[in-house]
Amino acid sequence: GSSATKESSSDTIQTQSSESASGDTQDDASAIKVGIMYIGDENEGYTESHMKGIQEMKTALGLTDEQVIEKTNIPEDESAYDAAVDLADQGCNIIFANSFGQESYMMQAAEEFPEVQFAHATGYQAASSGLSNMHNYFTSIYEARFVTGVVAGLKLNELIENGTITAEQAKIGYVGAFPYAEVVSGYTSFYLGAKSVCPTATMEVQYTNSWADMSGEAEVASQLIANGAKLISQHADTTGAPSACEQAGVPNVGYNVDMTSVAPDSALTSAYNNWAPYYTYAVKSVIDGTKMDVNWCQGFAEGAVGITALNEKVVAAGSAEKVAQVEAAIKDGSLHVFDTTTFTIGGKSLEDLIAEGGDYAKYADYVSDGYFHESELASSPSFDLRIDGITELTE
Amino acid sequence: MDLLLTFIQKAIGQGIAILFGATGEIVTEKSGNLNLGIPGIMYMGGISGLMGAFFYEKNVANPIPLIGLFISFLMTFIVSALGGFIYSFLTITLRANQNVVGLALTTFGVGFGNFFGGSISKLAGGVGQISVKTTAAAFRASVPVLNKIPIIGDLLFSYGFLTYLAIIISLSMTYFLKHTRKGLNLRAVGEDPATADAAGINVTRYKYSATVMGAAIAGLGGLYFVMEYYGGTWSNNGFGDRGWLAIALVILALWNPNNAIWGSFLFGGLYILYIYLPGLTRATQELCKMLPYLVTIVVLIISSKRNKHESQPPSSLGKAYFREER
Amino acid sequence: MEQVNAIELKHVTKRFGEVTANDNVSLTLKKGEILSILGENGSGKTTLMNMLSGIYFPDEGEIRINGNAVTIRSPKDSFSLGIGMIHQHFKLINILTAAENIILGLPGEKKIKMPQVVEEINALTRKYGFDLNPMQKIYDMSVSQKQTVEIIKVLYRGADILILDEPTAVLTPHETTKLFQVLKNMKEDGKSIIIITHKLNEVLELSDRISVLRKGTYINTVETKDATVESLTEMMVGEKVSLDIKRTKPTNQKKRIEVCNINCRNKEGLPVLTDASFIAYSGEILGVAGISGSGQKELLESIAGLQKLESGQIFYHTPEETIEDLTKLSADVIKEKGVRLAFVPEDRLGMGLVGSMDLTDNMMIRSYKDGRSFLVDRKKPRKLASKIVEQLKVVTPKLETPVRRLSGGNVQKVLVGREIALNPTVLMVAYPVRGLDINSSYTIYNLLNEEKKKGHAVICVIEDLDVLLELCDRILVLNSGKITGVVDARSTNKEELGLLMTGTGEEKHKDE
Amino acid sequence: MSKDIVLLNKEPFIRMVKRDSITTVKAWFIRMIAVILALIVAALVIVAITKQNPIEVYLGMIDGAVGSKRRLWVTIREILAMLCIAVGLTPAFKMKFWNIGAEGQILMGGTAAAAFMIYFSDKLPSGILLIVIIIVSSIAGLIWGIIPAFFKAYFNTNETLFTLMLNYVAMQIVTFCIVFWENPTGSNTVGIINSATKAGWFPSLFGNVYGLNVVLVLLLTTAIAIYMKYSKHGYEISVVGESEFTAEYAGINVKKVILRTMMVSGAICGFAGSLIVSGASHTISTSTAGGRGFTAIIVAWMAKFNPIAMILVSALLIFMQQGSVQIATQFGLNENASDIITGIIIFFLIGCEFFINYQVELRKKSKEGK
Ligand SMILES: Nc1ncnc2c1ncn2[C@@H]1O[C@H](COP(=O)(O)OP(=O)(O)OP(=O)(O)O)[C@@H](O)[C@H]1O
Ligand SMILES: Nc1ncnc2c1ncn2[C@@H]1O[C@H](COP(=O)(O)OP(=O)(O)OP(=O)(O)O)[C@@H](O)[C@H]1O
Ligand SMILES: [Mg+2]
Ligand SMILES: [Mg+2]
Repeated sequence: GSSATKESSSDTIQTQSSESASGDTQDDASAIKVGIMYIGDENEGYTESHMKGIQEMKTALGLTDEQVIEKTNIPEDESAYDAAVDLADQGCNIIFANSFGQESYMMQAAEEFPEVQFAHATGYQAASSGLSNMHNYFTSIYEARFVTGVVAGLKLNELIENGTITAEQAKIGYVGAFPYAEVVSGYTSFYLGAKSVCPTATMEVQYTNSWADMSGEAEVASQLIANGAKLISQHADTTGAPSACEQAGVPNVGYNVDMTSVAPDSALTSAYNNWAPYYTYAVKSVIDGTKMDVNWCQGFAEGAVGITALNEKVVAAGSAEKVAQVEAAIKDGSLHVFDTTTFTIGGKSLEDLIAEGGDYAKYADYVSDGYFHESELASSPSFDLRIDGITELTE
Repeated sequence: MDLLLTFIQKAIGQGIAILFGATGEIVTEKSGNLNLGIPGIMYMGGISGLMGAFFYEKNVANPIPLIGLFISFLMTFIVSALGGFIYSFLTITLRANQNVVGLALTTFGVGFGNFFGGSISKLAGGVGQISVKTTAAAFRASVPVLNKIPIIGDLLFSYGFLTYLAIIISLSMTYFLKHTRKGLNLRAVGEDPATADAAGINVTRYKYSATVMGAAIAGLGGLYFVMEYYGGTWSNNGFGDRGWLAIALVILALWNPNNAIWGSFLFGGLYILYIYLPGLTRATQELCKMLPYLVTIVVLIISSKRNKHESQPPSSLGKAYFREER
Repeated sequence: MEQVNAIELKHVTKRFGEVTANDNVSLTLKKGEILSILGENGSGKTTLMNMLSGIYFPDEGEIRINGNAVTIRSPKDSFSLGIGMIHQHFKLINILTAAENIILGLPGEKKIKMPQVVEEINALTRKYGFDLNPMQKIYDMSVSQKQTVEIIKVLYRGADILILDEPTAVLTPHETTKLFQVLKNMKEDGKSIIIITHKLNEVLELSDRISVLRKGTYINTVETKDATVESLTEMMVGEKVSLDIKRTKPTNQKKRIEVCNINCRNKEGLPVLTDASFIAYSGEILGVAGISGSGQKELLESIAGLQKLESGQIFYHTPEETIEDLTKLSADVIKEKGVRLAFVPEDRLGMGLVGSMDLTDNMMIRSYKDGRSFLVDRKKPRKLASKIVEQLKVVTPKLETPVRRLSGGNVQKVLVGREIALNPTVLMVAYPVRGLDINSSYTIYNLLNEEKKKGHAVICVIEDLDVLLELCDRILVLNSGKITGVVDARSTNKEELGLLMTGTGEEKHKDE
Repeated sequence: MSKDIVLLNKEPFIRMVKRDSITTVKAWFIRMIAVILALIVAALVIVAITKQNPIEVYLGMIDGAVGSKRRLWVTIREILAMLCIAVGLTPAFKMKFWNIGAEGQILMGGTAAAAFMIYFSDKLPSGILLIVIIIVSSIAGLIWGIIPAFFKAYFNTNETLFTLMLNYVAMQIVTFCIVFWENPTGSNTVGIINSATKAGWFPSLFGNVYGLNVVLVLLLTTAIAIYMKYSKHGYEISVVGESEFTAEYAGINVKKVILRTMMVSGAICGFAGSLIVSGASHTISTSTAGGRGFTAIIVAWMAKFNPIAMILVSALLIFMQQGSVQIATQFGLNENASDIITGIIIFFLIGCEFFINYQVELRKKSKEGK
């Protein structure tokens, strides 16, 4: 294996990474080809994090530049299919795609190339597709969001303690992209984190109807602040919200990237995904010829999610300790983010509602042992319940 | 109350970028050039101002806000003027079709903005990591003392200098067009270049100056957006379709920069209204986002029914001029 | 001290592609004289003058102004040499006021001091005897007012050499007289003047000397006192031509067009025709006289179905003696009814023809709808085009040339030729010889006479009263949209027509 | 005479003289030179901003656009869509109706196509469904075209801005519809419509998925070429475009022609919507039109409305676009770089028309005696 990697490393910038990784590469690692198509490019936080993951995978498995073909800015239409089959045509053994809307096109390609593995992030149809070469993957980002929620809650507590706001005024504003499970699960976990330390916290959610509308996110943040929000968080991809918060002097929690560069005096921390574990795992499975998970979802324990460095200038005292404690609890399984005792829906517990039947019956599979088993049945988030304490401003 | 105040503030904030664009386009159109490249030029202006500030802050240990401000302002001015120059060269000297050149320039300009936006993003260490804090703070600095007055301070004095500059430029452009010889000559060029030519006006020079100047002014809209509105960062396509709205505003304003001022605030307000109207669903929000466009259409129709000589576009708008042509 | 000339052109040549518009032309304008330049359409008069005004740049030759050799690269250079040109087509900005037009492009203080400008303009108008409101917008002005603005514009710039290109083409006789008085005043004032016109009587009346161009070359210069209409025409054309209109007696007259009490308004909502009624007969030429803007255009357009009527009726009496009601029918419906109406509008390239299309496609304007086919037939129109080119001696490089490139006279021939080819029972023509040289004018008059002889009804608007009196059988006079009389052309005279045209109410109307 | 005389002895340094005519060969030669110059300038830009070897970059583009059979067909598919829209714009532009609303007309056509695919897949047999889809998408585009035409005809409303604004209105309508069609709820993605049944999809023709696209678009192009050049309607359009007064004089019902022409133009653009939705993407989103409506204006214009030239120009632009995907992958040059390069090429191509129409004359030293 090492000889192959050395050969190919001669003409590229890849030198140091291939060398460092040459230790545990399999013999046929040099024969493999990996393709990935991104919804955006390096200028967009979500895609950038995937790119980092791919880069780390390359390093870890000692792949050369030629072995990884990256396609950027692939929209969620026939171009996704074109890109996927083009990657397959070029001899890729495994092909990744990172955006929700590309899933059906991936499946179309997967059907055409049964010998190639197709893995799709955020999607949910692999299991039901009947295609053995179709896979879904995602991270347990809700865990990281819960932790950032804790940081936010502590900040609210600080504001209450120093008399800036009253306990009743502890309102969080949340800038969401679209009202589906991925976002709902995200903001709920964030809220539960905040509430776990600041019990009076409430939250308002406003949607931008876009994944990356910088101005829209900034405007929604401003509106939430004008509406009384004392802290802002987001599940959308740009720095719009933090930038508006910086101007208004409102603490905020970001997503994907460290926001301290645009909001040095107001950003607390951000939740982020680390895709390297999955990409390494998936590509290694192909190299080894082992079977890949149809659904893959991992969190803190495996290093697939995390939070960026706390902005000491802004976070409440003692945040770091509390964060360490919560992270540990999540890792060892003693803390479940969607603990059904921590929230109610219309004043009732989720278990009660399920028992009542009706619309809630479908959640029966997810709830056991006192918590909602997020991302366990499928890799993509499935928690889409609207719990008490959170108001969606968009109806 | 807070909501209303924020709404007005933000409407103005949204409006100013459009106002720069519209004022620049009015000046341009007064010379008979319909520059559909303005949306692209605004991207070019935005990114070059940001780049100027970025490299300044990156290479200097203790950046001085005013210098950063000056550099970025100058960069924007030069690069957007350059965009205007490309347009002018092609349409005035080479007499190419204005619509095609404009559209191509918009493609080029948006590509230019996003390309370099991406590049400096990379240099800065990743997405959202561009920050020209020092310079942006200078752009965002509001009027001291006065901004502390409750309500009035928020409403009138909470903006950076570009906001006031936009209004000053619009007011002085109106004055320029109405009361000065050069303004009169410019209007003549836009109405009928052959006549202006026969009157001894250097048509080419006027067309060039107005178009280049108009582009430079419009480019400031991009700078405003990047610096004052976003606080010194970049997002690809982050400027959206505001450049097109700026062109629409020209008509709404009946080619009078003074009208563009309130028009831009109206557009700004309509642009974000959906966020402030309570009780909207996602679907109705989307309908609400149509408002700026629908309002433009309605105004277009109304103004076309009122067939006043003075509210018509410059009559040579869109046509190339060649002295020896008949 | 030797007397220097105001302008000396030496061996000037100007080409446009294949066309040599001026070929080695040398010409002199003395100080303080009025020089007429004569020539057929397309003989290069305008081109020559445009080289003095900086619109064109000569390919070869030398220009001397006041004895000094100069290079004129732009109108600005021309101004600074004291040359002022009043162009064949007005160069005024419609939405600006007279004063704004006058100071256009001039240096001066950055801010315009309008009251001061107005005072200066008033001083000029008083000096030369003009009548002008400097604050009036051009779009509100009549043709003669616009021309006044043009002249003042030149004077305001301090020009002492004036060039007027066909200034009288659109003026009434009365206005022409006024203009000539002004020009004479200027000459007294020491100014040198060049005037281009096709009206030979004006030439003889006004100028000191006359220069003649033919097909781009300089022919000769004569003293006015030695010249006659015949000698000048011969110089222009290069051969003797007879300038008679052979008017025949109308025969077998029948009602053709009957107009009853029509009213209509213009775009601004002002009435342009009031209760107009008349009858046009077959086999006669009915002339329409009136100062410009009295409703001539609207009268013809109403009949042609191009003008919205407020009230009134228009009937067409067919040769088969049936009656068609044309009231409120549009042009296409009239045509579909089989009414053979031909119309040569005033605006040749803006209405009668499409400038950018070639001769063939322009022929089709009237006939493209013929036949059931979805596709057009270009064979017949092409044949027609070449027939017209041949019969009317249209000067054109080829049939595929866009008509915009043809000279005014040739454009008019193409247009009239096409309309006559419709074999119409009613032919309406507006200003058929405006801007045409004398030779082409007579060609057109003869065509009209031939139509009349064929027994068709001809209605023509002509501004030249002499021609009206010579050409027409009856003359209808319009004054401010009202028909003030229909007189017999053989028994009336210019004075009577002039009275009918102006009437007593005229001044009042103008002031409103 | 007190006036000071200005002596001007300098002849202008360069002068433009209109050419009478130019041979086709010479004209194409000039265009060729323009393309080559553009490629050289673009190469300099590439070197300046990316330090890549421009030849390799260009080879990468070629590979990306036509490097495999599949890529070739994708490129052809995109050329066809572009051509279709440019053809659709032609009648409007010939009439001097500045329809920059193709984007919206495509979106409306696409939306109609998607709606019928969604709601009628089980109600109509697939052949009929396809025909219905083509018809309704054309009608949707037609409606989007006739609205500004109506106001232009009756109120002389500026159509450039009207159509531009309608683009955004259409965009919002699409977003609005997506709220109802998205799957799963809230995700903003419609996904492949009828992926199992393929109802409403363009069927394969001659063994090629895009065979029908080729046939339909080429038929349409031919039809419009004939329509414009040889039909009475085409003649009317030219006359109205040149002068409304002449048109009225010629007995042309100008309002009718404006409405009819925009119906044709809008309908073709609407059909392009179904070409994209039913014939390629099988989904609907706000990027369904993807700026094609604007690019097509450049295509139609640069081709001077000549259908053959339109094929060439759209091929060139699409080639750049498809090639850029590859160079982004290969050289890490992001796609925006291709916008810059495309912009440069267009600038040169537009600019070179000047040298086809005019001759530049430098100052002649020999004459001018003084
Ligand atoms: N802009 C132009 N481009 C090309 N050729 C021109 C242009 N202007 C004039 N010509 C050519 O120059 C010749 C002279 O035209 P010019 O306008 O000087 O004639 P003219 O004597 O003024 O005629 P008229 O009595 O009808 O006014 C014409 O034959 C025409 O071919
Ligand atoms: N742009 C042009 N290109 C080519 N030839 C032209 C052009 N303009 C004018 N000409 C030529 O110039 C000649 C005369 O043109 P011009 O329009 O000056 O005639 P004209 O008699 O003065 O018309 P009018 O009196 O109506 O102004 C024509 O023979 C025509 O071929
Ligand atoms: Mg002339
Ligand atoms: Mg002439």
